[in-house]
Amino acid sequence: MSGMSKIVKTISAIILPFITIYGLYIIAHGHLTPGGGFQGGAIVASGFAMIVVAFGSIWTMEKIKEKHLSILESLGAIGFIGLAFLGIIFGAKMFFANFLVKQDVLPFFNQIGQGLSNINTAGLLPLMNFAVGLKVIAGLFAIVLVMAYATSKIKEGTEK
Amino acid sequence: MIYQIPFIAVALLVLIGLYAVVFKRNLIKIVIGITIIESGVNLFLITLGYREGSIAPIYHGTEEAIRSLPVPQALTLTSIVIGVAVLALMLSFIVYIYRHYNTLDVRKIVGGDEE
Amino acid sequence: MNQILDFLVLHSPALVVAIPLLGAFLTVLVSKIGNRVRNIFVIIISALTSIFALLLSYDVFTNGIRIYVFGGSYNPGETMIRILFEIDGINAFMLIIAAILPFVAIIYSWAFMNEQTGLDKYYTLILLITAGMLGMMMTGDMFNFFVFLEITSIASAALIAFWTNKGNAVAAGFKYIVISAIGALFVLLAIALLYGQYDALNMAILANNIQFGLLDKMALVLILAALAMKAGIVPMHMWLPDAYGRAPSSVTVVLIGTTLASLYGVFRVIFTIYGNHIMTSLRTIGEFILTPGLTIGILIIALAVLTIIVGVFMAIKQSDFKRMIAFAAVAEIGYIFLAIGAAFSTFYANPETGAATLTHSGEIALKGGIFHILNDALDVSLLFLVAGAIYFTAKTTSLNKLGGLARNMKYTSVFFLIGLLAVSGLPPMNGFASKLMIYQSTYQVNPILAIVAILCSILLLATFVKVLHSAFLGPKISNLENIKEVPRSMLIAMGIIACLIIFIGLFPNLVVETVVTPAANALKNASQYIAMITGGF
Amino acid sequence: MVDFQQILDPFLRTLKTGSGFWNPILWGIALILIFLVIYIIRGFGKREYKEGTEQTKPFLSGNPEGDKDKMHVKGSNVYWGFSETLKSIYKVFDKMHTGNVSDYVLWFLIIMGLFFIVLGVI
Repeated sequence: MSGMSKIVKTISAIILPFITIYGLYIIAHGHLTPGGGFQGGAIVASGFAMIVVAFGSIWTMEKIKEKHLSILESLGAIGFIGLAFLGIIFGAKMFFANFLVKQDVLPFFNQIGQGLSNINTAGLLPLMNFAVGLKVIAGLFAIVLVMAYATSKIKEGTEK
Repeated sequence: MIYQIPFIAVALLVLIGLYAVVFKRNLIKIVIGITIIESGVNLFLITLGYREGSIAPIYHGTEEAIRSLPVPQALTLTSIVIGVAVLALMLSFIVYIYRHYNTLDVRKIVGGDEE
Repeated sequence: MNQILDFLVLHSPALVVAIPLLGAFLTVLVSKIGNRVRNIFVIIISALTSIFALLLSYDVFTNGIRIYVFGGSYNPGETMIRILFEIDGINAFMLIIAAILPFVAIIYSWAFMNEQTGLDKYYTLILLITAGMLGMMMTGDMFNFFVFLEITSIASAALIAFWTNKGNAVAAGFKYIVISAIGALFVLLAIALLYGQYDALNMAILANNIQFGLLDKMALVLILAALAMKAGIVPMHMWLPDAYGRAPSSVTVVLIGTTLASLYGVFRVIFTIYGNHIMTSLRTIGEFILTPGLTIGILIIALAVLTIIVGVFMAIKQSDFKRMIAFAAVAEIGYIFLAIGAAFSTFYANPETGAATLTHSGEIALKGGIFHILNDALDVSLLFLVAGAIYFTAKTTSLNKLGGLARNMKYTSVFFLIGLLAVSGLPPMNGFASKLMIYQSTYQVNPILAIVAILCSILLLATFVKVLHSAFLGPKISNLENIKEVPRSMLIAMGIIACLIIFIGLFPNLVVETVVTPAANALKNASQYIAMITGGF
Repeated sequence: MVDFQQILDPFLRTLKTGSGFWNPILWGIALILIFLVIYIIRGFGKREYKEGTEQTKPFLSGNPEGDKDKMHVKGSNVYWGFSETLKSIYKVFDKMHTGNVSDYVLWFLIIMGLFFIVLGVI
């Protein structure tokens, strides 16, 4: 499949950054507003899915390898579990302990994000949200991409 | 009565989904049936957490107001995430099944020993 | 040194789940370095998990119930919304099984899966199943149980269909995921029903508050049926031969663990959460006085007898070795259920205290059933590993194409003989000890049950004698002349399980006293499990 | 000084199984004794076996021995009589095992209904 018409391609290329930014916003504000890693990640991944639809899976598969996506996905998971592991060492000394909230383990961390919005209020949670978001973006995108690729191959096979 | 409607909807959704799984022959329709059951269960969870006139439990200074319980929503979200994974897995199985058997009829993939 | 050990034991409940999870995702990165490095890494991760699991279960057996709260501390009696792990005797017992099986499977797959592609995903999924299985066996939270159930189901389904070039393997994977998805959704529905009434997801708090009204009964039915299906009770067992028979053998060994984890879920629900009400509440219909315990006990016994009979009769007819073992595994699950049902039907309210008590034979049945879980896991896995070894050398497991294997594969044949004796309950293997306990205690409940159990055990022996005759004995088949013994890693994996079988067979009392009795006590008296959370002491 | 008595004791204790008991060590000793008795009885027999003569060849009622592959009884043929006798039972079982995933779910619903009737009504 060579993708859809030029209009669709152009428009989806223009829209993609906005969708990505919106998704990242949802991830970053996961601890303050409804949303979080999965929701934001799903939004970003849906933006990439739009690219797959507009440009065709074969074109996208050439640009982005599924191998790299799976590495990104494991990095997200490792980040999440690694942050949980840190809880054993710091803070309440329990697995998954939120040692970065109201703390003196990392003094400079409290300074980040100070200002009008005061976004940095949840310690470890935004970091975990980012890890989950990375995993969800990579995972969902890989699923959509691989499936689209596999089905497009079937179609070609039957047409011949 | 009006508060019972979501529960009736849950029962209907689960039954419709089970009907699709048991009586439909197309694999895709079976998967759709499972997804419908899942929506029913999710609706049930969400309905449990609903209170009339409640607000989201995320704002400061609303301690006096009625806040809805966030736990069922967290459960529903987890269930949705799992549902996505299951759905993706089932659909990719269907892709493979179609490659091997060249059919999506559930009665034709009974397997057996292909020797 | 002691401090480090204490620290590790303190955090072992979390580490047991977290190490395989972390290892699963690290495997993808490590496999970029090289295949050998990846294999060693996975073995180390699995060994660490097993060591921590065994350490934890040892700690529970010596020091009593352990509670691990994620992300903070807890005080008995306060409102509990944190996720926590609570490990008592039965959990610790199941942990032993979950520590052995994946480790053996991973050692086995070094040579068995050597020439396959996509092995990084294979190992990732096996470690994920391990984490999910261990999580199911330790969690004290209903919803967390559901999450781990789904993790195991998804990973298992993907692994069942690992040989995607075989159509029926993919079909088996699809059937398994449909079955598990529906089962897990009904479990979730039951959890939601319970949550809606009692505002709690914690198993101990639920057990403390439960009223056994209509909605609770509905929840019990949903969760019992769904978990029984995942455990492979006839007539909901049909996915099991498909899945066991078509997955790679190393995967099947791990699948046995997940099946037993579902079985553990059944125990936890009927004994702990509903236990007190099922055992003590009475119901009169006309002149009869029925306890729900007796009703459920009879129901379980009926299903168990059906399971044994159908499993054995189907096993004896199969011509494919792996499918045959799968049906034998169904029958073995039936033995466990038979013992548990027999124990359940003998519960009576103690006239002095009003608490639920077991008769003597019921206690033996409970112990025998729990003991048989361990034996079933070991015996059936050994047979599956042997089947995998046959597949590895002869490229088929169809009994119509095999013959004379014992002439070239002497170690495999010895392991098969050990598995044969153990699974059909012949002395001096481990299966005999637990089956003897089951026979003698079910005879007290109803002699017919014991007769059926013994007869089906004989048929199991006949089933595997058929394999012995047609695959291992006889003249060499012409196209199997040049087969060799399997590589060392597979022999080591089979050897570990065979040694355990012989050890348990030679010293059954040791195992029963140290491991099985605490598990049985934890099941039949849940008050301590509940009081650890609610603080009702 | 290590107290072997104390270490060995849990290994040697007998498993009580309700009305009976089971001790593999005792069983092993009994087995060895029986083997000894059999060996002694065997010693009374006559030694007529000679290698390399007609005695070592398989005897098939006077017929010549066939091809090795064909002489081996294959898996499906073992217990032919058993499955032939129980054909009626196997017909039912085979009807149960359709391999169709919809039927699996149907069985699940049936069992769930049974559970519900038993638990809810009784």
